[in-house]
Parts: sequence; C-alpha cells; structure tokens
Amino acid sequence: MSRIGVFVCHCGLNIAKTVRVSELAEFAATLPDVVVAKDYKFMCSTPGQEMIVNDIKQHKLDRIIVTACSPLMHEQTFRKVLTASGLNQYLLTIVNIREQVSWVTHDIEEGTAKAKALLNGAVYRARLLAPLTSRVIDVNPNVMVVGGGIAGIQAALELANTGKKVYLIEKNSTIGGHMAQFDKTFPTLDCSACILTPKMDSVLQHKNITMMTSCEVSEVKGFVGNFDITIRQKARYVDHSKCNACLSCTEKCPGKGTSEWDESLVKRKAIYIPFPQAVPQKPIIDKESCTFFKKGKCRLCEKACEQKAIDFEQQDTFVQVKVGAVILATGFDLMDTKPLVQYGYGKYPGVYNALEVERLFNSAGPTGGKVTLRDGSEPKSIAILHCIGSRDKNNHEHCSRVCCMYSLKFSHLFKEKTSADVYHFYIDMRAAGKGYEEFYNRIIEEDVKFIRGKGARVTQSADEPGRLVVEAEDTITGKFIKLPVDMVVLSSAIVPRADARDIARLFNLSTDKQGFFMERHPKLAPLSTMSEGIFIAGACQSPKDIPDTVAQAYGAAAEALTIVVKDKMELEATTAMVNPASCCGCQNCVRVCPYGAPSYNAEKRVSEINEALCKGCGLCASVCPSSAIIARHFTNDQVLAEMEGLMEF
Amino acid sequence: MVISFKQIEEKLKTEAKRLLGESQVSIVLAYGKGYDENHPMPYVARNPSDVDNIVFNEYCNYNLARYLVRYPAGTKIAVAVKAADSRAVIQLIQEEKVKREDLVLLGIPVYGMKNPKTHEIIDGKTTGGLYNPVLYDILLGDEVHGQAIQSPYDVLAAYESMDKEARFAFWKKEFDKCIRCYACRKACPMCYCDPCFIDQTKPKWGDKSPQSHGNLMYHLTRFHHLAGRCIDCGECSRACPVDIPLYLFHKKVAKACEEMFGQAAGMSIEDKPALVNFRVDDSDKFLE
Amino acid sequence: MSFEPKILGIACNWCTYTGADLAGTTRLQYPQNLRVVRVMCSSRINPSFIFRAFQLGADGVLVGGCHPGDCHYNTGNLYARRRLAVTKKILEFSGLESGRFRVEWISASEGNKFAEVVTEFTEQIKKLGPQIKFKISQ
Amino acid sequence: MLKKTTIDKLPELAAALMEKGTLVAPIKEDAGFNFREITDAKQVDLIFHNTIISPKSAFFPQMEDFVRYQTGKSILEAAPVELNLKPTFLFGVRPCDVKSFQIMDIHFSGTGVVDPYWQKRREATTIFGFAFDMNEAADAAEFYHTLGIGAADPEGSDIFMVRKDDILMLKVITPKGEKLMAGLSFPTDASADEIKYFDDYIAKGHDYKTRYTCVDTEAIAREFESIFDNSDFWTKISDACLSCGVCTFVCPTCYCFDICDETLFSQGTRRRVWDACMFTDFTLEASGHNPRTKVYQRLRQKVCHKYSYHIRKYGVISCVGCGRCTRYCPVNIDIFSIVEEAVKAKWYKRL
Amino acid sequence: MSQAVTPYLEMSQAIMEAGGEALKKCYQCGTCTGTCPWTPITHFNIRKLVRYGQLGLDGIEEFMWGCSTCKFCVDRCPRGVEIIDVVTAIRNVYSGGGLLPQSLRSFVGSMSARGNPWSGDQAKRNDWAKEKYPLYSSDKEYLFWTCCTVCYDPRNVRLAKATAEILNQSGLSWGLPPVDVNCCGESLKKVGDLELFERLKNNNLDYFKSQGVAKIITVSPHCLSSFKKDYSEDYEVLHFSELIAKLVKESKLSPKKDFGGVKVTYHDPCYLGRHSGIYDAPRDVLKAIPGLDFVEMERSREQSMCCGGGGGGLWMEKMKGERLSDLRIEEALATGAKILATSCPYCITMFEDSVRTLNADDQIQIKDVTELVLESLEINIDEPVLDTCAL
Repeated sequence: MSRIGVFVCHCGLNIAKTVRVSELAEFAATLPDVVVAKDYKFMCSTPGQEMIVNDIKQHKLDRIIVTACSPLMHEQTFRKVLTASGLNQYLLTIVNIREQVSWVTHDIEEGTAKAKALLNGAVYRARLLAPLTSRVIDVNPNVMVVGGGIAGIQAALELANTGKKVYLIEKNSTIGGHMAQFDKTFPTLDCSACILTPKMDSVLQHKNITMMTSCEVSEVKGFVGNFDITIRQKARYVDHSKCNACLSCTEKCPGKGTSEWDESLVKRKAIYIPFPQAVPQKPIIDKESCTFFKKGKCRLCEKACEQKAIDFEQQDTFVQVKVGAVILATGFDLMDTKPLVQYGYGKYPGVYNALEVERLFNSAGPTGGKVTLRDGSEPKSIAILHCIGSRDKNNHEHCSRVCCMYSLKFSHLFKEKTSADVYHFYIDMRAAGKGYEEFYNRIIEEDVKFIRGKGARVTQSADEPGRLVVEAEDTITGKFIKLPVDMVVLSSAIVPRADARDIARLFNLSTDKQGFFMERHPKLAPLSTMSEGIFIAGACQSPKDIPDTVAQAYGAAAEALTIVVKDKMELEATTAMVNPASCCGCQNCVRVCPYGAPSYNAEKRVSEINEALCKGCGLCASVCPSSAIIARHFTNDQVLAEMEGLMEF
Repeated sequence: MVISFKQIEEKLKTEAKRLLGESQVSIVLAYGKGYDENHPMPYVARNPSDVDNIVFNEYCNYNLARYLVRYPAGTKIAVAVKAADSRAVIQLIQEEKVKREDLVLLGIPVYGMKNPKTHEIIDGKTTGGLYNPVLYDILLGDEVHGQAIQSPYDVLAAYESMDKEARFAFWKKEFDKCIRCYACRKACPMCYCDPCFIDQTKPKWGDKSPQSHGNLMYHLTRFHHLAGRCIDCGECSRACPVDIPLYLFHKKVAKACEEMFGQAAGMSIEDKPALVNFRVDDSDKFLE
Repeated sequence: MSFEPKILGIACNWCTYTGADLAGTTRLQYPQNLRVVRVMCSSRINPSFIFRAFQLGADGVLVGGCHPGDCHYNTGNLYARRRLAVTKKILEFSGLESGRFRVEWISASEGNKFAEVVTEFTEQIKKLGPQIKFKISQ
Repeated sequence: MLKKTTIDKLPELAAALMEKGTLVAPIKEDAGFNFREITDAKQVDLIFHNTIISPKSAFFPQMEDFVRYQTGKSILEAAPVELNLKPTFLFGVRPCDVKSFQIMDIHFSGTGVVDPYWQKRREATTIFGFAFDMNEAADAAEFYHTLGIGAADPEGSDIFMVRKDDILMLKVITPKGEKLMAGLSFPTDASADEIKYFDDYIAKGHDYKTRYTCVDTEAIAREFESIFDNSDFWTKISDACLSCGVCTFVCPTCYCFDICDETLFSQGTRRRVWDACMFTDFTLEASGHNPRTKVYQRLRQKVCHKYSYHIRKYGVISCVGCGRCTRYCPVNIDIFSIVEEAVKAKWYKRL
Repeated sequence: MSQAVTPYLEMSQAIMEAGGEALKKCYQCGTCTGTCPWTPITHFNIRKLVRYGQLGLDGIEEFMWGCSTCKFCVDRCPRGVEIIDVVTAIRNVYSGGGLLPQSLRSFVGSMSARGNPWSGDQAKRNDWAKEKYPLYSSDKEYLFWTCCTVCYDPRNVRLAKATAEILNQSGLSWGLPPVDVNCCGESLKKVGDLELFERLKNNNLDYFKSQGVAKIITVSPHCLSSFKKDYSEDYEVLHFSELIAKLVKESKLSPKKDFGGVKVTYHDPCYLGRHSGIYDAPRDVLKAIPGLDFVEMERSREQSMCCGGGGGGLWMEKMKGERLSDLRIEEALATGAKILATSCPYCITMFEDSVRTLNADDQIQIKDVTELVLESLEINIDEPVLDTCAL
C-alpha cells in the first residue's frame, strides 16, 4: 500500500569498495512495496537529488529510502529534497552503509550482507512512516541580561540599539560590576570610571533597557523563544520612584556597615550609595546595619527626606518577565586567601588582596586615592605576589590570566602615587594581549624590580616591628630572598561567583571542574550553552580581561539576536503526543519528563503533552505502561518494525 | 491467641455501620457472603442496612485495593485492608490514583488466612509475609506478633540455584499453560491500566493467541511494569485458573529492585515508585 | 560455515551512534554481525523492545547510551540505567543466558571503545551459540 | 446392548481407540484435569469430577488457523489451512458437557450457515459420555439439575458409560457408537442384572439433586427483560466482578471468538481465537466508541445472553449448569445466585 | 667563562625509573625552596636539585644530602610534585656509584650487617626489657614494635620502657617482637638504598605473616609512616600517642601527678604531623595531664619546623649554625616553656644534642609524651641515666 523508492549511493568508492551496490539495488527491488530501486555514484550531488525528485513525480512515490552515509551527515539535505518534490520531509529513512558498514570492514561479502539487512529494516520502517509538520511558535522579542557588569552593560546596549527591549538584572544596588571599582585599566591606563560611567548612564537613559538593580533571578520556566522568568526584587526600603537622589538622608544616618564596595576597608552608612557615580544614584538601606531594624528606633533618614521616599515596611516582591533569550554575564569573585595561612592575609594588616588595592587607588575609594596603609602611613617598599591560589593543584589549577597585567598596573600606580620601591614575585610574566608586552616594558623602565620566584611565605619582621618579610627563592640566582617590605599585595585567583552553581541549576547549565559556566563547544561555540537560548559572556565563562569580555558581550548579543529577530520559530516535529483513548492516567510521563512537557488533565483523567516544551527524547513513550504515548518518527511500531526487518535475514 | 475471625467481623460491621451512618464515607469495601461459607466475595456496602451481609473468615483474602480506582476521584471510601492490601493502598497513593484524605483504612491484623483451593495457611512463601497492616486509620484487633518472620524471598533460593536451562524449561512449561484470560492482570491492584499494552494493536506487542511467545511477552512485560510496584499480595497466583506461580517471578523482581534501589514497594507514602525515579549515584554494577 | 550471530544494537543518537560513526571515519574494523537501530535517547528503549528482539531471533542485544550525566536530555539515561537493569534481571530469571544482553555507556568521542565493545560482544555471543529459547519458530 | 469392561483394563480400551484415531481424555495437571490428546494409554483414568476447561475445546479450539499467507501478496492466493482430521474419540464427557454440544450445534451448524471446522470435528468424533457418581454429593457449584440434565443423562453421547465400583458399563446409544463398538473386540457383554442396574442408574440420574430452582424459561426471560434497566441491581451484582475472561473461557456454551492476523517477517496467519464479552475491548468499535465500558454492562450482557436473549431466539437457556464459571471465578461470582436473585420471589416459591 | 653543559637525559631517565617520575611536572616556580627550612641556614636548594635531576646535569652530588624529607615543600608545591620521592630516587641513582657521604657509610654498613642503624648486637635488641615484658604471640591483640633507636640508644630506651609500663597499666594484651626482626628501614630508603630496604622489609613481613600480626603500636613516627606507606596495607598501625589519647578518653588511664603549672610546648615531628596527619592526639594527652600549662609555638601543626633528623639527617654531621634543632630549641625557649615535649625518638636525640650545645639544658627539658604520661602515673623506671654525650 505504500510506494517506496530506494536509492543506493556509491559515494564514489567509499561504499562501492566493500558493498556491491548494484546487487543491493536489485535486492531492494524484490522487497514488497518497493516500486523504484536505483543506485547512483553520488546521491547527495545535484544530479542525484534531481533523480529523486523526478522519480517521486514519475512513480508517485510516498516513501523514500536513501542508502548512503550517516543520517547525521545528510538527513537534512535529503529532507530538503523531499520538501522540494512536494513530499513531507519526514517520509524519509537514511540507511547508514558507509560509516557503519563499508568503512568498518574489508570483506565485501560481509558488507553486502549487512547492507541488505539494514536496508530490509529500513523498508519495514519506511512502510510505517507518517508525514509530520513541525509546529511553529511565536518568539518573544525581548532579551534578558543577567549581571550588570561591563559584559552585561555592553550586551544590553548592543541589543537595545537594535530596537529590542532588554531587561538588565543586577544583584547589587548599582550596575558597573567589578570594573567600576577599578581606578585605572591596563594597558592604556585610561580611567576606568571615565570609560564606564558614560555606558552606565546610557543604560539608564536607554528607552529599550529596563534596569532592575537589587534583583535576583528566582525561577526560570519555559524554553527558547518563550522563557518565563521570575525576578525577586529585594526590598530597598527606599521608594526609588519618589527619591530625587538629593542624598540628604545619608548625612544624618548613624548606622555603621562595612562597605562591600570598598572591600570592607572602610565603614559606610546604613543608608548609602556605593560610590558617587552609582547608577541608579539612589540609596538603599542595609537591614543589618540600620539601627531602626536593629533596635526599633531612629528613622532619622525618614525625617530628612522631603520626598517621603523612605519605607521601612517594604517587602521583597516578585516580577514575572517574559523573554526570548537570556545572556548570563554574572562575572567573577576574588578567591578568599585567608586559608593560605602562609601569606598571613587577614592576620597581618599590611597584606592586601588585589581588589582592596584597586579601591585604595580609586579617588572615590576609602582613602580618596592616596595609597596609605591601614595605619595611615605611606608604604616605602611594596611586594606584589603573583599566582596566589592560581596555577596551584591544591587550590585552583587554572591561570587567572589578568593578574600579571593588573599587577604591572599596580606597580605603575604605586610608583606614580608613592615613592616606594616595588617588587614583583612572579613565575611567568604573561603579557600576551595587544599592547601588553609594550606595557610590561614600560613598567620595567619605571625601575620596578622583578624577582622570578613564587612568594613562599610572608612573616612579620623580627627586628622591625610592623614591617613584613617576604620569603621566596629567586630561581634565577638560586638565592633565598628575605625581603622586608611595608605592604604585600596578593594577586589572588579569580574564581566563579559564590552562587554560580545555583544560577547554573536555574538555567539548566552545567559548570566545569572549577565552577565556571560550561560553553557548548570551547572553540566553535564558546558563547552558547547546552540549553537552547541561554548564552554566556565574560568572566563567568572563564577569567578574562576587559577587551575579551566586551568582545564576548558583542558575540552573545549577536547570538541572542539570531533568536529574537525572528518572530516565529520552527519546533522540532519529532515530539511526543498522548493518545487519550489509551491513556490510563498513571502520570508516569509527568513524573519523568525533565522538561515538564506532559501535564495531567484532572477532569479528563488523561495526560497531555505540551509539544512546545517537548524535546523528543521519547522517555515518556517508554515509561508509558499502556503505550498510549506516540513518539513521532520513533513510534513503538516503527522501532519494532525496523527490528523485525533487521532480524529477518 | 489466634484472633477469632468472628471478632474481627463484628468490629468490621460496627465500624462500617458507624461510618455509613455518619456518612463519613459513601461506600465501604469489605467481604460478603458467597454461594457458600468458604467462598466469600468482595462486597460493597452503600448504606447501613447492607452492613449485615458483611462477613470475615479465613478465605477473605481478596486485595480490595484494586476496586479503589473504579470509583470516581473524590468519593470517600472505607476499605478493609490486611497487611499486603495496606501496602497496595500506599502504592496507589504514591502514584496519585487515590488521595489519602478520601480513604478510611480499616486495618485487619490477621494470621491464618487460607488459600481456598489448597486450604493451606497463606504465609511468606506466596505473599509478602507481613501480618500487620502498614498503614491504617482504625485497627480492628490488636497487632499479631510472635509469628515466625521469614523473608518473603527465601522461597526464591531453589529457583535461583537452578541452572539456566532448567529454569527456562520451568517457566516455558508454566507460561504455556496460560490461556490469556488476564485474571492475573485484573486481580492485581497495581494493574489499573485500561487498555493494557497487550490489548493494543498499534503496536501489537504480542499475539492474542495463547502461544508461548505471546504469553512470554505478556508476562515478562507485566513483570517489568510491576518492578518496584508489586506489593507481593499473591492475588495474581490465586486468581489464575491454571495456577501459574506468578508470585515467584514478582518476588524475584521485587528482591532485585530492593537490592538495587534500596526501596520496597508500598512501604511509605513519601517514596516515589522506583522506576520513575533515579539517583545520580546509582551504581553501574546493576548492569554487569 | 561457522555460526554468524545476528546481534541487534540499539544506539542513542547523540552519543553511541555518533561514536559508531567516529569508529567508521577512523576506519576501525569490527565484525559485521551488529545491526543498529537509532533512537533519540537510551531512555527511549522500552524493555518490551528487548524481549521482542530476542523473540525475533536476535542472538544478542547491545544497548548503547551516553555516560550517566552526559545525556543530551540530562536525566534520560539515569532512568534508562534502572529500567535496563530490571530488564536484565528479568531475562536472567527467565533463563536466558545473561551474556546475551549488554548495556554500554559509549560517548560520541569513544569510537575505539565502540569498536572494542562490538568485537568483544560478538566473540562472547559466538561462544554462547544461536539463541533458540525466545526465538519464535515459524 | 450393554457392554462392560473393568477399570484396570481401561488402558487396553484406550490403546485400542488410539489405534483407530486420536483419543482425547481428561489428564491430571497442576490445577486440575483438562482434556488433552492422549499419547500414553496409561494416562487415562476416570477419577476426575470434571475438567477446568470444558470439552468444547475439542470442537472449538482456543486457536484455529484459518489461512497462511505471504505479506505483500494478495490473501486470496493464500492457501487455507487443511483440517486433516483422524477419527477422534472424546472419552469421559460428563452429561452436562454433552448437552452443551447440542446447544453449541445450534450456533455452529443449526442456524443456516455451517461452521466447517466445528462440523468436521463433530462428525469425526465419537463421544463417550460418563455418568456422575451419584453416591458422592454434588459439587457445590453445579446446578445442572435445574437445567433438566440428569446426573446420568445419556442423551447426546454416542456411547454412555456408567461405573459401578471397578466395573465399567458401556451402552451404545447412537449408530456411530454402534459402528465403533462393533470394531472393538474385547468388551464383553454385560449380564442381565448389570443391564438392569444400568437402566435404574439412568432413571435415578434424573432425580439426583444438585442446587435446584424450578426454571421456567419463559418466566426467566421475562424476568431478565424487566430487570434489564435496573442498574442498581446489576451494579450490586457486578461490584465484585473483575471482568476478566475466566468464566467465558471455561464455559462450555460460550462461543464468542475474534479473528486476528499474526505476522512474522513475511509470513502471516489469519486465525480464530476465543474472545470474552467481559474484556473491555470486546465491544470497542473502530470509531473508538465502546458501548459497554462499565463492568455491570458487560456482566449483564453475559448473564442476559444466556438467560434471556438465547431463550427468546432459540427457546433454550444457553447454560448447562456445569458450575465451572462459579468454581473458577477469582471472586466467586455465582451465576446461579444471580438467576435466583433476578427471579427472586415469584418462581422459586411456586414450586 | 661559564663552561657549557649538555643535558644528560639517561641520568634523568634513571632517576625517573627509580621512583622520581614526578620530576617532569615541576615548572621551577621556587615555592619549595622558599618554604624549605634548610634554605635560610644552608646552601641546600631543593628546586635546583630537582632542576639538575630534570636535565641530568652532574655536580648534583654536592647538595643532594641536604634534604631531611620534612615534606613541607611537598605540601606547598603548586604542581603536586612528590619531591621526597625525587630526592630518594636521585640518592638511589647516585649512591649506587659509592658516592655515599662518610657519615652515612657506617649507618648503611650496620644496617646490612646487623639489621639496625646503631651497630648494636642483634641478639641484644630486647635487652632493655630485661625479660620483664611478654613477647608477642598470635593470641595477643597488639604488637608493640620497638624502633631500633628505642632499643639501643640509652636516652631513648626510656621511651620503650615508658611505653611498656603504660601498656601494662592499660590492661591491653600486647607483646614485643623477637630479636631476629630488623629496622623498619624508613631512613634507609630515604637515603636511597632501595635494594637493602626491600630485604629488611621482607624479613619483617615474613615475621608479621608468620605470627598473624594485625595491630601494631609504635613509638616512632618513622616506623609508623614506613609500615603505612611502604609495607602492605592490611596492618592497622597506631602511633602510641593515639592509643594513649583513646585510653585517657575512655578513662582507662588517668594521669594523677600534678606538674604544678609548669609551662610545656609541643613540637610536631614531621613524620607524625605532615607525613601521617596526627596533630591532636599528643596535644589531647598533654592537656589531660594535670598541672601542665600548654603553650603553642608560632610554627606548629602543618607549619611545624623540622628537627633535621629525617632522611638520614640523624647520622649526618652538621656544622654548627646549620642545625635546625638549634633553631627549634630557640623557638621553644621563646615561648617560655620549661619542657619541650615531642613524640619521636629522632627528635628527642636531635634536641638533646642541641640543648647541650646551646647549654640551655637547665632552661628547658626534652621529654617524650610517653615519659610525661609515665611520670604523671607515678611509675618510676629510672636507673642512673647515662649521659649520651659520653658515647
């Protein structure tokens, strides 16, 4: 009852060498329901394809079997051929007699016999193929960018400029990320705020960007093109719609909290903005340090605010956001070096980590840009220790890539702002970016001393109290160096955010051994992930400098655009469907599906499958006891028929 | 002290009358008179007057849990449950076929039920070997203790030690007896699928004729469908007109599931059925 | 002529089938007794397929899937592991030689492992001889 | 005339019959006795009460191949399966089962179209009826007396046998029996008082008490028609019913079947298999509609078919009271009690 | 003029085959030298030693004997190089050619001839016990393994006796090994004589197997580490301080005598701490002894400084100013402690020498934890104490 056309490909000699293709075609002709059986040198070539189109029209074929290379190779090609000839593209079966037959045997008898068996199986299966039309769903045009650092800002601006609506979600009370904490950036030494704050403002002004600070993603539902994401808007206790940023409330506040922005080098008020150019420039109240929340009285800021913007009863609220694609740009954290007791971080006041030093340099920082030690004195000699926690099997095996360069930047700024001698304890000076080597040479000329040997220990100097001693070996001379210094800077390892694994679980991503987000392919798809429609950019994927981060932000924006620029999207047709007559309502499918596609309809007491969520894996079809679920294109009877055909000879 | 069946019958009647009287439940599933004393029948009492026909004797070993799925969702049902039947109820609750709040479970702790055909005492050899119901609201008699607790899987030793050829011959002989009346499927509280996979014609998993390969496909697939769900009540073997010892195979699969997944069927409401669940650290040794 | 077994292979599209293709592109040789059915995920394999395969006369059945944790549908093969394990126990208890049914986790890059497993499995089945227990005699 | 032999000579009788054709007799199995083709004469002994599956399987087997065909080729060219039958001897059939053949004959050959398979098997078979042992009490489930069948009712058998201690008396009833008995050399003629004993036994058979209710077919049919719409009644009756297929498969007067194709590779067989009205998909229509989805509808159909429609159509109750359905029902549903309950007050009292 | 050298890879191949294959993982970052306690006081440079090993350069023999295998560098190495194995392998390859330093020749000679490093007569191994204590037999639970140092060295004999007495007090069933056992060979292996080490090991193993030994107590962390790492795993080996801590906790042993608040500090022997990970047991014991005011040294637990006795250091002569044990004594004195407690016979020997050369033996006493426990149990095992210097 079906009219099958079998087309055997020689693939030049690739197949013909160990499979007698003409004999295979003759064998095919003898099989029931096979109307046309031909062999040709190159089926995937244009003449080969035309031969199929003509035969379909001439013999009114309704099933096509192409016996050639792997379906993973040319299934799409031949599906297009069927569509071109007016036949439904799913009425096609590919028999793999190249990768799995001709290339894996030298014996032409064996090869031909196996090819016949595989072809016979395909004929049994072809008889039961049904035409399928892939569903088309509409795509939500908006995009969400999680993380308001330079990567998130750049991606958001790119997308907004194309006219797309962007939701920028930032956990902190201001966007800007770590870059906003820096004073200068290498290698050009241009001021970080100068190049970043204009972008932050354009994000604020941009009509297409909805900036949501003090927000976190709490739940992700839906699928590519139709994500339904719940955002938790953390209570700020200040109504930003009323506040006009006069900041008079911050003057009166008695509360004392450690300033996270200044890496807890200094205290801040309970109601505060992290730094002057914060965007939005509106304060929030920190519950832990606010005396009202702690003791129940004060409310000075409320009195000071003419706009009546202070609202102590504010609660966390949840906002539902629908988007078509998501870019994760959640950035990095600096490793906590307290466990490395040999360096005395947290024990000796003279030991700083990299971000603390960045804040020291920053004019908006705790010391207004003056480089002073915690006791206020100016350091006379400074040691910068590279690779602390990085390139270390016992801590983080990866190289954090940017420490060499920012260490060099530090030494320049130290030389500029103080009269101190600056020493570097390094293993390799990695300056591979554009203009990096030149920057390194410039720093050498600024009379900075480089000791080739990893810092082994920092101790308090026995004879000069308050000073530190760095112990290391200068491997070039082989000498053991004990260097008395006033200040030690640890260029510690860059690690993923503390909550990176939770975000990965929310967006169904996997993370690598170190905890960074896993890209789909390290070389060919560095910005997309295994979850359709979720892209990554910046240090959350692996440590990188600002130029690479921005480049990745552009890339991720482009990838997100490929999805949201189309308003329709074709879904895979090989999804599953429930035959309600046979469904006994056991809900096994609902329990097992990783995508939540099946749902139980309580009145009809049967399950239904949302084909948009279904990925076509067929798990529900195999757990269904009354085999009521039809996994299109891999239905039970198609698989059984193919098995029967394979086992016949 | 062997609990007298009469006492349980009286308690069952009083409870049933009370529950129906106060219309806490719309039906009571219990046991009623059959065509003679040693052939009682499952009985549904719908109003207090029906309660008089309720009986309880040593032949009332039907698993009433299988009738629960027959009534529309939400009907308040009281059901008399012995040890294995209570596990069946738990398993049905786990699979959300019935809700715990719709059920009033009348627990019957009992020892000494007899198989109507052979008149032998039913024990761990053909059932799960428990005597007290695992879950109940009202207990119709004090718990049975002091009976020899033997693992329900001891009876498997003889079959497991058989060599492969002998065991295949044994099962082929048994499955060739099958006349495909599907009494085992209908007697099983866990087999509530209607239509069952074997009734399907597209695809046709097995032939309708009672040949050995059709029977084999039917029985082996059913054993798989009950893996981690069978509560070892032995009803299927007792319902079989040609006495195929199906309980043996179900016990073997239940034992394997317990060893591999560390979970016995129908023992706690919080469990999830074994084969619709997974542990990332399931060991690959299962597959050796 | 020595006994040439008919072995049915059921391979998951993302890992084992791609691994088999890789074995082909790297021209690894392995016996030709294996006939492969491609399914989208090892969790698509219904245990009744395995019983039916033996009834159709398969002398051996080899199931290939992604390594647990690498499944393209992220939990598919974790369910498959349990279901196929129960299938194996049922086959053993029914009296079929346990060596005739084998499950292997083969990733897309393990072309050589695929070739090794097929060769080793074919030898094993040759030793066991033709499968007549489940086979439907015509 | 009456012939006799002794129980311990039974194997010789069996061997003799086996030479003449296929001997089918009840054999001991795990769950009870069943009619099987005899391969070893010693297997035959008559110490059974009745078989699990009724002897209908001798004429209407659970699986009957009609035609074998090649897939892909037209079925018209396929060769039908030839029924090469040797003369068959159905040995040890109880009177109620023998009566059931007459009821089945109505359907398979009595109503115009003749079923060739049933017909050929019927003609090729000589039935050895075998009286119940009246010293024993009747089986609790049996109620053939109600259907007017005697414990030693020879009607329908070709040769009827009565056992007295270790003597087995065989009486020829029909010419077919006559021809067969002539061919058998060794059974000796019975003595005069044995003949007398044989005839008394037959007569006594009619008063042998099993469960009894006076059965006026007309009244029963009317009663069931009136009670048809009383769904409470039927729901109460079918509360316990599992709707499995045991009662219909063991019943000597159930004849429903299904025809299905079973293919493997390129060969296919069209065969007839028993079907059961109690199965859910028995009345499933191609459209997907199923008139009888509820259990009580299916049980009502089964009972009314035998005790209502059959009477209206053929004037006879389609039941012989062998009690198998009651004995093997997993939940002990008893058709006799259902009939009693349906006709309740009126007819039972009038007796 | 720097003469050119060419890498002699056969030598580094030999080193790698002798157990030093971790050699190739090192990227010469210098952390090990920076961490090594010997770097500040000697011209020993572990990174350079590994570098010479990597390229097979000669001239390695001058400073390959400086390492006392204290494992500080191994814990800090960012590449996870097992530097001690590299050092052992280098010593094995070079000492094969008779390049053993003079001071070690007698050590190795006595090992091969008498089975102990102290040239002590094999038959007199158990003389310290004076037959007061039982020999081990298979019915007993514990084998008290007497390290050669506590058998032959007069100062350390007190450790053996103290341990024996405490074992008697504890009521456990135990016994001594016979005289025909020999040294556990830990230091011998670290000196590089792997072949001789195998012989000694197999002799001990035969004894263990013949007697069905299951549980072994030892006073020396060196024996502990050797049994755990180089012998087969099926023996449960306990350092005696762990057992005392358990007994005290289960109040089977209750120290009575009050030490009157004397300050005590504890030195973590490298082979008990860094090699075997036992830090708290000896501290718990000290804190259980009444009247001991415990104070921690600045470099303790994982950061503890080596006494210099490991890796054959006990038998090598070190010039004054190049002895770690001197520095350690100064550190102990800096804490104001009157007693420096430790739990290793090698450390006891090194510290006793240093405290005398620094003539600080009146300011601080060197005590093993077992001795302190014994004293607090008021059991006297003293006979006239021989002055070790007189030897």
